Order: sequence, then structure tokens, then C-alpha cells
Amino acid sequence: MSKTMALRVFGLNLVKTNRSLLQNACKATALPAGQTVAEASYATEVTVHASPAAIQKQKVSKAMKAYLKRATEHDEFMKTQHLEFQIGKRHLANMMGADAETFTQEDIDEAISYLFPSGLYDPKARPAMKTPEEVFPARKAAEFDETGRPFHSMFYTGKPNFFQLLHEIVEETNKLYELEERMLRRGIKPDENQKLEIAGFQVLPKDQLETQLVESIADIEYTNFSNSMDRLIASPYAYKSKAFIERYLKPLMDQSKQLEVPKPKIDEQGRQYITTYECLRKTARADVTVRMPGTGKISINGQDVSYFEDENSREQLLFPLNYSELLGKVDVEANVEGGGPSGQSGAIRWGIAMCLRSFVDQEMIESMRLAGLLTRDYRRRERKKFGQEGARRKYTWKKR
Amino acid sequence: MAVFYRIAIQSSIYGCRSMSMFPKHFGDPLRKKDMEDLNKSELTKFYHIPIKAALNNHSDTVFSDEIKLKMMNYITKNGNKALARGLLSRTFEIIKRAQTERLHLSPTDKQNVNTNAEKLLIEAVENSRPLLQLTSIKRGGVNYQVPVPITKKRSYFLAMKWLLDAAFEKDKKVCLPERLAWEILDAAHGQGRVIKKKDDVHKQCESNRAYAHYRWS
Amino acid sequence: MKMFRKHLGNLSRVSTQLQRNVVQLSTNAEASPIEETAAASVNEFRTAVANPGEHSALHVAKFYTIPVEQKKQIFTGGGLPKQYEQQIKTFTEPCLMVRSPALELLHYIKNADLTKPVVRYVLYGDNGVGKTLTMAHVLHYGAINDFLLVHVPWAPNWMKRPKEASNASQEGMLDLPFDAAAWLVHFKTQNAKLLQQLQLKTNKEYVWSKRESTPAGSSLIELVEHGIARIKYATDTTVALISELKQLSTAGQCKIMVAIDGFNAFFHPETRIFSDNKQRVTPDRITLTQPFLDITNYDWTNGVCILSVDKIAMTEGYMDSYMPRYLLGTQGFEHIDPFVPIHVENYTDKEFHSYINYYLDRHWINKTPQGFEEQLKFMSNKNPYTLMQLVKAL
Amino acid sequence: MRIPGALYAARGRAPQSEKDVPFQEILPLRLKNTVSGKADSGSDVACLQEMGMLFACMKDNEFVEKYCHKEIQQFQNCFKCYMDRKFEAKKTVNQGVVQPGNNLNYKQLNKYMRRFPNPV
Repeated sequence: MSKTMALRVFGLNLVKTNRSLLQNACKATALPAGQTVAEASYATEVTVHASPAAIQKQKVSKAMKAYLKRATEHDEFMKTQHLEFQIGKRHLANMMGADAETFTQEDIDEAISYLFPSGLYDPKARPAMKTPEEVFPARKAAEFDETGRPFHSMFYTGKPNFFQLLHEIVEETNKLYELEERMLRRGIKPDENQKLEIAGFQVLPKDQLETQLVESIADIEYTNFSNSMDRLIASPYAYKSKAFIERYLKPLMDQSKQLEVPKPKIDEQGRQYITTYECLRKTARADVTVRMPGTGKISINGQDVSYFEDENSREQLLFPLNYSELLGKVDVEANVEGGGPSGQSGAIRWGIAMCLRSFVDQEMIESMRLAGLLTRDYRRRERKKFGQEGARRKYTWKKR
Repeated sequence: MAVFYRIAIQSSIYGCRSMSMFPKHFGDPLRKKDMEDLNKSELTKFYHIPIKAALNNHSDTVFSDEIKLKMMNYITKNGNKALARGLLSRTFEIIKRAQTERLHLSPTDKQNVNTNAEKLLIEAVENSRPLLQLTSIKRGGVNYQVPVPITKKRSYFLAMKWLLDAAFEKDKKVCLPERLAWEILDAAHGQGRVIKKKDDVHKQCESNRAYAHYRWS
Repeated sequence: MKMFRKHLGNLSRVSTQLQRNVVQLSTNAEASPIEETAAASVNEFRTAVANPGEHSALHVAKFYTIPVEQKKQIFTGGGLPKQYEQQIKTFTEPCLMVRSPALELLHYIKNADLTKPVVRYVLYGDNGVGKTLTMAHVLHYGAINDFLLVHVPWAPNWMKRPKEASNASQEGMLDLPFDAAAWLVHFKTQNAKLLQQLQLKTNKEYVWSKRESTPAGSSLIELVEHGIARIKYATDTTVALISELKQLSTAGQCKIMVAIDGFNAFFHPETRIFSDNKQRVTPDRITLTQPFLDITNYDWTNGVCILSVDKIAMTEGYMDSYMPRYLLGTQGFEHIDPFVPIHVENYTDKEFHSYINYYLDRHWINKTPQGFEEQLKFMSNKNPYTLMQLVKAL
Repeated sequence: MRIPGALYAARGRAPQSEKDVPFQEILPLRLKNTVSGKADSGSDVACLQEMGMLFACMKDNEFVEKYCHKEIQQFQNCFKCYMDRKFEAKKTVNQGVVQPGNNLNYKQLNKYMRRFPNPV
């Protein structure tokens, strides 16, 4: 498989170079799909050049004819999409008064979000204008020539790219084992400080692997893939094939750097203060302000801590303050409505914890996060179902 | 804030029952003292996993303690945890009253009178934790009482349950906290109904030790 | 050398005098059988001055011990809350904390001109802030400075849980004979010594029934004894006693201190007592309220009147505010209109700190991780009652 | 104790001869491709000896736990490691995931038997 092949969607130049051939649909050949070692884009590009005269005369198989028809339709469609996209981009550019040539994708996104402001929460749901490649999923080029002979040696496994990947992983692992053998015989220890740092990484999840391989994978196959990857990573000389491994590792979000800490503002008496809006818990909604150089006074809806009669709710307010050792040094004002005592105290607790983040050092923020103070508790009361007394409780069984 | 909300929703998409439980990969919240004895390497493991929200009855303050919380949950009936908390604090009060009076009456042996109600409760539970338990196993149509070793968690549960059963077998006039306080004091000093019950269980196990090999067969 | 010896001389004199003073101090605090902490009694949260008269701003937030027999004499019939009594029994020493509202009240009483008509003071404040204990402190002052104590420990008891309600002589009025008799016993125990000394005489002749009557000139003690013996006429004797006391005090023969806790019970629109036709009775139809309303009038002199209004008097706390005007209602307010309101608040930081020290000293708080006091302050909002509840579980 | 067949001859009838009644192969004479798990579970009763020692110690100290801390400790450790092993097995071995080593349980064997069935 040493041939370097580029596989890409039935590209434009196929149409350009031998348009006439296409009409009588007798000779269009697609060169074998292959996989470039450098960048693993399986499905984006195939180079086509005139096929040798010998193959032209053979009869084109029925499957190939069907495939050709689909491919040409797809290309027509993509071509028109491209044209429309270009025209749209030009209109947008001069609508925004920018120069059409230098109008990049970021400019397009900005313009769209400016022209079509949308309150939808999920960014994917908002209006967007993306290039046709992103909008329409890539499709694999032809995997077999016109006589029906597949290009990929593992074509008949049904998922050539996937099994090729497994094959390569095992190859790497064997290579590392041999290296280890040699090193052991020579008595050389694997180099410690180059050890592969995998704490912050996770093996590529199934859906991302599928988009990368342009093949759908069964669960069992995915577990095989992740097991073999684990074995590869576990081997002591894993850092030797770091490049290969890196390609199939997804960096995990570093939870602690996740939330950006707001800067405290200054109020009229010159005291630092932070307000967190929209502190939610069950059905309670609260806004909490924390002022830094304070005396430990707390006021909820105007009343002091006796707003909550039961001890448990007061203890909830005490938890974040006591945890971050700012109990007597901070003033808290909260106005809260909706929900019951435990919902309201939970909302205020979360609000206080979020406000305290900007008065405390990073290491304490991390320990607050580990204590579960900074996570929004979005558990909601489970709905009551018909035919049952409550969410889970069934009606008592009556004999008659 | 929006970022935060998105994470919660996004991480809940592929979680199971999204609105009533946290997804599986969320870690449990750690108490402050757990964090101290976790060394550096274990802590880094936590940097990359999101943590569940702390429950609304857990708090690292001076008022909350593990065994006390568990005891309160066992006392709670149809969700009235505030009442259970009141009952438990009255129990502690009665324990302390008895101990402080004993302390003041005999100021000579000051050190062995322990007026810390929580320590007494812990001691009582430790003393009344059973080692084995009898389970009935059906062999050849006959139910044999087979002695089975029990896990640590279950032994704590049994100890507390026996304490509460003894307390609930009170007559009308006596209030629960009073009766529970006497039980805890007795158990802490090693005598009383709960300790007797534990010894009975051990004796029964010992007498049935012949059936021990019937287990899991 | 002589000069040096002289120095030595007065040095030794000073030390002996000091020595005697310490012994004298500790003995007077030694009244109750507390163990060796008594020697360390004069520290930052206790004071050896047991006489409320001498308490001053210096002693604020400090505990003083009431001598046991004085406590028995004043508080046997009630006057301290039940839980506080229990705490005293456990801590084996009847201790009261000196607080600013009590000092303020004592200051007024000391410089009040007793010849002028009686001044009424009203203690008001949120639930559980220490109104009753402030009154107890002042009562202790009254007992020591030989005031005649007319003390109703908790007025709502009569309105909510009467021992037995029977029809009175006047039609439509209800009589609480047992409660009246109990109050007379309480009055007797509180003022027994004083009554012997003063030898007060009744100046009117009272006819209870055809055969029984107490002649004019008989001593008050006989009147009280008669009320206790003949429970049927207990309420009438209280009426008589109160009117006698008013005349005697205006005549200047004795000083009277009236103390009524939960005074707004007398003005609550209805009570929990049911008349024969199964209807709730209004307070003014109860014979016992009348004498205590008379004594809180301003038509007599040479006495002082301390009242307290309470949210949980008749309604277990769902009253909106704890202000006297709201709790007493218009009628009650006009009845005691020119009165001196005294606001009782939660603990100040100093008081809170000294109370925590007191608990620690009495081994009542055993779980003391770092910063527990700050947490307690937050949780209890420095309210005395909630603090006592919270500390129970520690 | 097996009674030899000859004794039966006196009372019963003689076994039929092969020639008259040829053997017919109703069920295929072939081993199945799976192994049953009955024999595997066996009675792996854990910590029996520790329990015996514990009972002995408790008996002579008439059930006062203070005197036989050692036995109690041993017994609890043994039970704890038994439970850990069981939990581990639950995740790997019982799922049929093959571990290096020769003792395979029936689930692992069945996995192989399925891949290399008996020749027909």
C-alpha cells in the first residue's frame, strides 16, 4: 500500500476534462481510493487521470453505471451549491460594505449573526451560512473501478477504512514490542520524561471516529478499537509513535479552567462586589450579590437569615462561606422568588459560591469545584404519570 | 453563566434520564477532609471530570457528621427530615444532660465521663456492629439459617437499625429522643438491649456454623 | 533604711488587704455549691456582683449567680422559661446574663420618683430574644430592694389552658378559681417575709358569704390565706387584695412592683375558654383580668409596672409584627398609653462571645473545630433561643 | 456399589442383539459447541476456615469481641478481598473477556467454541 493515493469526492476536473465521454457514460474511471499518510482526510479528494486504453473497451458493470449516475448528480448538485454560495457571499460582502474577495468565513458568520440575531440557545440551531462541504456530508468516492474490481484490499470487510485503522494500530503495537525486546536485550530502560501524557486525553469517541472514517461503526467494533488503542498507549515506548496516537486522542475539557472568573466591580462605598444573576435550583430563581470587605451580614429579600426557619436551609447558605473561609468577611444580599425553602436556599448557595470565585485564589476555586459547590444542580421534580399515584408510586392493589 | 448552562445541557444529552440524574461520568463531590488525604496524583484525575452538585443535606460545617446524617435519614418518616433533625438534636441534648450531670456530681473522675454526644453515638454504633448475619437458604425443601459474613456498610446499617428499633419499642408516655438517648448511652458503655441482640445473633451464627458450607451452593 | 522598711510595711499591709478582699469576694459568690471554678469566677464572662442594684455598664454581657434561696423565693411559681430552668439544673448554678435592656430598665426604676403616678414599662421584641429573662433580672432587683412583687409569670396560661372555668357570681362572667388560688400561693411565697415586716392591714371589711367575712384591719396575710383555703372565693380575694395593695401603696406604706409577662393576652379579641353555650369568651368577661387591668392603671403611686408583649402570647406566632401597638390593639394601647417602651434585641457580639465561653466552661459544647463560633453566629443569627436550640446538638 | 449385569439375566430378559435391531442415529453423535456452566459455579464458599477460627475464639471468650481482634480482622480482610475479586470478575471474566492464563471459565470457553466449532 505504499502508493500515495489521494481520495476525494468526484472532483470538478473529471467533468472538465472529458465531458463528451460522460454523455455516452462508457469510460469514466475513478482512480483507486487511497489514504494519504500525511493528513487523514479519507473522503475529500481523488485525483483522476485518463485510464489506459485497454480498460475502455470492457463493458461497464451495472453497479458502476448506477454509481456513475449518482456521482454525476451529486457533483452537479455540489457545483450549483458552490455557485450559489459564492453569489451569496458576494451579496453579503457588499451588503456589509466589505470587499468580496477578502470576505473570510469568520466575516460571514459575524454578518449572519448581525443580520439574523437569534435567541436560540443551541448555536447549531441558529441561522448560519456555511460552505457546501460542511453543510452536505462528504460521500465516499467510488471504491471500485468500472469492471467492479475494488481498489481497497479490505473492501470486502464492508468497512475498509476502519479495519485498515485497526491493522495500523496492531502494526504500531508490534513495532513497539520489537523495539522493547531489543531495548531489553540491550538493557536500556524506556526514557521516563518523554512518557506519553494521557491524563488529559480520551480515546476518540465513536461519533467523531465515524465522521473521520466516513464509515458507520458498530459498538462492538468501537470497543475493539478502544481496547487496542489502550494496549498501544499502555506500552512503555508509546512515546515513539506519539504522532500516530495523537491523531486518535481527543483532549478532555480541563474542567477547572472552564469557567472564566468575572472581575469584581466597585460600588459607591468603594467596596468590591459581584452579582450573579439567574441562580437556579428546582423552580427557585435568585440574584445574589456578594460585597468583599463586609461584616458577615446577610439579607434575603430584605430579611436577615431568619428568612429561612429550618436549620437545613441556613446550613446550606453557611456551606460555601465556611468552605472558602470568608464567613465573617463578606456581605451577601440575595433576592429570590419561587420554589420552596430548600430550592431557594440551594439557589442562593450556588449564587454565593459563584460570586466567591472572584474573591478567592485559583486553588480554592478548584477545591470548591471538587466539593460540588460550583455545579448547577439541574435535577427537577419528576413528573407524575397517569395511571400511577405519583411519579413512581403505583395505586394500592384492591382485590375487589 | 450561559457557558455553564450549556455544559450542563450538553453533558446531559447523552446522559441517561437527563432531568432527574447526573450523567454517569460526573464524579461525586468530595468532602474537605477527603481532599486532604487524597495525594497529588489522585487529585489530577479529578481535574478533567465534571463534579456533581453537593446534596442539600451535606455540608462541611460543624453541624454535619456522617453517622449523624445517616441516623437522621433512618429516623425520617414520610419525608419529614426537619422533624427527624429535631428529634436527633433533642436526643443529643438528653445524652449531654445525663453526662454533664454525671460529670458535675462526681467531679473526681473527670476524664472518663465523655460529654461529646456525637462521639458517644459513634462509639455506640461501633460497639453494636454485628460481624455475621443469618440468611435462610433453601436446601432440599428445608430453609436452613446459614451464617453469612456481611459488608461494612451493611453492618453499620444493622447497628443503627437495631438502635432505632429498640428506641421505637417505647411505651406511650416516654418520648423517642429520651428512649433513644438511653439506648445510645447503654450501647456506648457496652451493655443494653442492642448489645444483647448483637450477641444473640453471634450465638445463633455460632450454633448454626455447621450449615456454613451450604452457602452459594 | 527606715524609709525602705516603711515601704516594706505598707507593701505587706496592701497585700493582706488584697488577700482579704479576694476571700470576701469568693465567699459571697460561694453561695451555691459550685466546684473549684468559683475561685476563677471573676474572669472575662462572669461577675461576682450578685446584687442587680450594683450592676452597671461594666458588667454587661457577664453572668452573675443568683443566690439559691433568693431564686427559690422569686421563681418557684414560674418566671423563668421551662428550658432555662432545665439548663440551670444541668449547670448546677442559676446564672443570669446582665444585658443592656435590663440595665436601662433598672436605671429608670432607680431614679424614678415614686411619689408621681406609676410609670409603666413595656418590654417588646422578636421571639426568643430574652424578654422574660430581662423581667426576671428586674424581679430579682425588686425582691432585694423590698418591693412587694405582684408577678404574673405568663398571662396567656389563664386564657389558653385554664385549670377549670366556672361561672362567677356576676352573670355572664367566668371565674378561674384554681388559677387564682395558684397565683395567690405564688404571691405568698414571693412576699412572705416582706408581709411579716410591714404588717399591712386591710382597711375595708369584706363579706364573702353569709357566714364568712374578713373584718377591716385584719392583715393581708390572713386575706391571702383565706383565698387559698376557700378556692371558691379565690378570685374575689385577688380582687380585694389588689385594691388593698393599691390603697396601701398610695398611702405610702409599701412599694409595689407589678410584673406581667405576655400582657397582650388580656387584650386579644378572644380566648380559648368556652362558656356554657360553647362560644369562645372574650378576655374582659373573665373575672381575673379586671384586677390586673386596674393595677396597671396610673391612678396609684409608689410603685412600678413592668409589662411584656409577646407575639406567641395567644397565637403561636402568626402575628405579623412584634410591636406593642399592633399586639395590644387599640383598647389595650389606650389603657396603658403613656408607657415607656423598651426594645429587647438579639445578642451583641460581646454577649454572644461570652455566652459561648459560658457553654464551653460548663462542658456543654464539646465539638469545637476551628471557626465553630463564627458558624454558630451565622446559623443562630445571634438569637438567644435559636442559639440554645443549635447548641443542643453540638 | 454397582451391581454386575449378569445378576439381571436371571430375572430379566437378555439384551437385544445388534444384528436384529441396528442402531439408528436419531440425534447426531456429535459434541455441542457450548459447555454448560453448572460445574463451574461450584460451592466457592469463602473464608470458611477464618469463620471457623472466629467461632472458636468467640466461644471461649464468650462472645466478647475485645479478646479476639486478630481473628475478626482476618475474617473481615478475607471477606473484603473475596468481594473485591468477585466485583472484578463480574466486570471482566464473567463477560467472557479472555485473560492471559490457562484457567478459562465456561463463558470464555464458549466464546472460543463459537469461533472454532466442532467439524460437522
